[in-house]
Amino acid sequence: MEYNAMELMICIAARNLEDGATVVVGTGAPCAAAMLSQKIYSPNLCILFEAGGVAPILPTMPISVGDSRTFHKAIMASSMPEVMETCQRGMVDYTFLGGAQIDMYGNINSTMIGDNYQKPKVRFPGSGGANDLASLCWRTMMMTVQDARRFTDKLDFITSPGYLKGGRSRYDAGLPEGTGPYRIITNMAVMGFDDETKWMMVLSINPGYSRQDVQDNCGFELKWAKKIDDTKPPTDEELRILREEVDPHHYIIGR
Amino acid sequence: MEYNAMELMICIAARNLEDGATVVVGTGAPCAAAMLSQKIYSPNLCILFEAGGVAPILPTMPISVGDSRTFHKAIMASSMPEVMETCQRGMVDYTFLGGAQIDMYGNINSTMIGDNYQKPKVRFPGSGGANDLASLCWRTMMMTVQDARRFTDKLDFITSPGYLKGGRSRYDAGLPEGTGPYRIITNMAVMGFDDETKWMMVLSINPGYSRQDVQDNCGFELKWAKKIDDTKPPTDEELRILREEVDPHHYIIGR
Amino acid sequence: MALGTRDNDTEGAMLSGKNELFTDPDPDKARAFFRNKSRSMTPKLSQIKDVVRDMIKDGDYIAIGGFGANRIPTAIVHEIVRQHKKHLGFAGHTSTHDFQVLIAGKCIDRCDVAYIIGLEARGLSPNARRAVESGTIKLTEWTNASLSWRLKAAAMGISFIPTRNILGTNTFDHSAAKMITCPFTGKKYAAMPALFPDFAAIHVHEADIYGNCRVYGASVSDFDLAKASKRVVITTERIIPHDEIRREPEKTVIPYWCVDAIIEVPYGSYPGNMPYEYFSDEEHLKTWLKVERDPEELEIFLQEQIYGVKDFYEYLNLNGGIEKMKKLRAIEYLINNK
Amino acid sequence: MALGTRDNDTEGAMLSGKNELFTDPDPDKARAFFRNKSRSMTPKLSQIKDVVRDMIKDGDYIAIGGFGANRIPTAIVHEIVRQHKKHLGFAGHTSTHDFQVLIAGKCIDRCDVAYIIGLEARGLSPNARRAVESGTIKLTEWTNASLSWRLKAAAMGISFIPTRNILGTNTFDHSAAKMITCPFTGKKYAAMPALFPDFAAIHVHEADIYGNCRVYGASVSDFDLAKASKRVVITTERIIPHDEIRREPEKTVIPYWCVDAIIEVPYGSYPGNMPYEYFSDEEHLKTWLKVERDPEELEIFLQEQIYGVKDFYEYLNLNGGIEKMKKLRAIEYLINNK
Repeated sequence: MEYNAMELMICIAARNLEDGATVVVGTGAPCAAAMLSQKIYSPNLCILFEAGGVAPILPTMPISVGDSRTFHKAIMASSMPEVMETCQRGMVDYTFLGGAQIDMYGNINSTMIGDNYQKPKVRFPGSGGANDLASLCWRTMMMTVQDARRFTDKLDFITSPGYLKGGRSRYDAGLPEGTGPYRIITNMAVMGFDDETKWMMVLSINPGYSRQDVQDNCGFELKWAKKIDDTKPPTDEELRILREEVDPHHYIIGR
Repeated sequence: MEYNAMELMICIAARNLEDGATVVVGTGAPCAAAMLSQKIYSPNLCILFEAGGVAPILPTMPISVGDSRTFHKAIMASSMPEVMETCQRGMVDYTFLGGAQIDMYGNINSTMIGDNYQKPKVRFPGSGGANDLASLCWRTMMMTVQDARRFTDKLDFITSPGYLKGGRSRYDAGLPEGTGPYRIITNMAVMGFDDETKWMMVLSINPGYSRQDVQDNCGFELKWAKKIDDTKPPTDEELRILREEVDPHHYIIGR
Repeated sequence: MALGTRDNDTEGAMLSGKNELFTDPDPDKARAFFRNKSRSMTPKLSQIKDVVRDMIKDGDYIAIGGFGANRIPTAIVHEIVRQHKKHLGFAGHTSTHDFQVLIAGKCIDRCDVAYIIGLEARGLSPNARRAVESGTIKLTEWTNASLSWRLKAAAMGISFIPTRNILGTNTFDHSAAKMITCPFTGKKYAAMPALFPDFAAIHVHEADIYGNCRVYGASVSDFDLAKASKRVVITTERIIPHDEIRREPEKTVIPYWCVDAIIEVPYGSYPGNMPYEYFSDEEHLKTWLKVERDPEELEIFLQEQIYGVKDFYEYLNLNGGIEKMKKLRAIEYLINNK
Repeated sequence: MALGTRDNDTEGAMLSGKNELFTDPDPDKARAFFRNKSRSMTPKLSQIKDVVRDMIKDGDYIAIGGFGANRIPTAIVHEIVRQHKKHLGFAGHTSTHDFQVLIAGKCIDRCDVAYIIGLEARGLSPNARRAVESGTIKLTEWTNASLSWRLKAAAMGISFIPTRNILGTNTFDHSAAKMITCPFTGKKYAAMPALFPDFAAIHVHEADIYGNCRVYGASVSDFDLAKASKRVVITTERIIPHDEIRREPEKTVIPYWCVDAIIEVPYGSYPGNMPYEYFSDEEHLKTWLKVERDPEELEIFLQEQIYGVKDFYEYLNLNGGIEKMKKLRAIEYLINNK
């Protein structure tokens, strides 16, 4: 079946969420990925929302991470400190972030463009809970369209921590041991991070793209895994369930 | 009417709890004093228990500060941190402590007698929540039989803080500003503390006792208020309600 | 951007966020206030107009309960705008529609920011964005958990709480947090300063006339907010009998002594979502985002929706009244009843 | 006694409690454990015998839920004694009957103490007192709030929490707390080190087979305890259907992922009080205090009540069975039905 970039990214993300894991998601694509994963791969995936909803049976896609849907037939309707402290205690495996810029260490800017904090050229929504989740969950993932302005070695503002300056710098700053960016899923490729240097590293290339495309659309030099896989395209089952059950109104995947 | 020392102390304590105040109590005499106060002087006195019970309608005297009675028809059945944090935030006016020894600054020992912590001559119940309440509530009161061994200038162990070494030493140690011992109610007298030195000071003498009695039964030199009142004996109403409604089985006031 | 600034204090060279701390975290000053706050369980039924007039002064630092456009005390927010309150400080802990109404009313001049210009999946608020980009309000940067924990520190009666977020980022640099070291493990922590707002308004499902409250669904940070704030107003979908509170004391999540005033405001979270009651009015929120694009259109809209109506009930009627509420209830319950 | 000792660390000369810290407050070590703790919502119904055999090793540090003799998991406590577990560390946060049974069984050799030898209004435990006075168990001194906050720090995933109690006293000197200074206000605080027990047992009113729990009445520190502990066993008065949990998610106070095993134990808090279910058996508790006076009598009593019965049901029958429970329910409900 044909598919678009958003559908591809959601399907890849869904495959990365294993059964029995916990994931804090926002609205939109991350929530769709978690729902898709539950329906195909990980029926026992536990979805949390930062306003307090825990393991709801999601009847529709939430509009807000605090709306009624986020604790519809949930196992707990708790609080923001409860969810954030569960992350801080090390009980949450995954989260997803968005952002306007990302660098080679997976640091993310979702705050502003410009060099004057009090008068930014462009102000974005800011952290919300993004910094918290990126700091405290074990593995952070991102789904984004890839281009050389977005993938840059000079962030205007580090909103949420990746591996900071690489190596152990993230942990030396006081962030919990063993946490950090895990997968960056773009329309062109899937990236991880080098174990030692924590530099972004291409793991697989999506159908229809080349190494050259991936590097040309990135503002810094990418590392390459020893063996670069071909990303598996969405299966018919993934697409059918995503389109019919997860996002039937195509709010997220487009029309 | 005739009365015993316990009845007298409970009646005096009850008069010191004004309407609209909050008080954390334990089992026994303090709880009786709070109940008596509610029935005569302060219908709007809010009684809290450290295990989480808030403003119950007490059907009988609790056996434990965590038993069912402590949140019987309460306005909240909360938790220990909830109650302790309410104290720490400055929303609790009064508490009562017991103890084996007290010194001139109102420091209290309810932990041990002896000079070897790991092998005490006598071990008492210890702090429980006593230190917490003495540290965090605005005003601490004590009801106790007075003798020269109990009222001593050398505590074997400071379990709960009074004014420590007097003056501002309590606040210099980090304890909240403006808190501290308020009234020590004995069978012989009612004591407060000098504003400046924080030394124990007799305010009124109970019926049947003299200045001499009060000083002779105290192991340190007492200060005396400019005007020493005669403690008002229990009224007939106080005794009737205490005996018939508050402690009908005479568990606390004796038979 | 430079990462952090260094303090010259005696504890050694520790990192420190460089933006302004808008409120005083001193727990003894807060205690001195709370010492005189009434603990008497007396009836506290009030009126929206009176409460906003009497309990908020220009220049106060305020906070609004709920999350995004969910369980928000809209009647209070509108009345603040209607009374032209000025120079307010604001706790922007995923405050979306509430913040956006207040900034449209030009009530706010400083803000602790976690998330204020977005409206989540609905997009961004053009007017809030203009306000922030033009530099007309002073900002200090935080995150949702940071503001949650700042309120928790205040609710606990302590001046800071150590946390493991925001470290190493520009979010820290533009916060007013400080870095500290654990005396047991040597680990680094962000110290989050206690946040004691002057005023908070919270919308709940049920409350008695004394202010004992029940909330259903996600509680966000509202229980800590009620404790941390010096003055607290509750709007409630329903007043319930006091005896009902005593029948199930486990359900009380805000005790009466936190609360200074209660107002029964059915549909009080409109156009926001009230869990188990009614869903958000997505059409109305979309209109807000549309008119916000043009400052003049926004003024006309504010005139029509807020300045030009005498109270929240007139606003509800203007937007469809009980019939609209019935539709929003159907959406909340996933019932096809449009 | 000397007030405090001074640390030689680089932060300056700060006061430090001098007794032993029995557990490691390192949040990264705790996180490494929690990373591998199952989050899968799978059935966890177990047996008392198996749970105590498999989940408690000699030398572990354990904690027991409830307060005093209220809402205590007696079946687990008895089984620990019956299986002769040894050298346990213990969190003595107003633990009365539970501690006193465990010390009678000689299971404990170190204890964080707030309140362990009293039985509140009922008097003191002669045997617990002997154990403490003879120096056979190592003690570190705390208070109820201190232990509450130590568990809260662990539940929050941080290694300490600053508090304003215990300062200036010998309680501080014989604790393992440290004094720290607030970086914002310069105020002094006690830093309470996080307490992550190896094992906790908690008795609740209702739980589903996955471990989602409901508790009615005062919750003491049990919600934090469930989060702070590495392994958690729940005994419950009743197993309820999972759908019932999802019907009212506000009522879930311990989520399934904290819980490793569930056992349905009706009357599981006996001889303690279970709020809204049955009152404490005051006669039985009085007998305990009486036989404790004489070590030989105590051994005979333990033989009869614990070692000599095969399980908790035999113990309940020995003490009056269902008929006794009916009486205790009447007392709980203030009904004259003796």
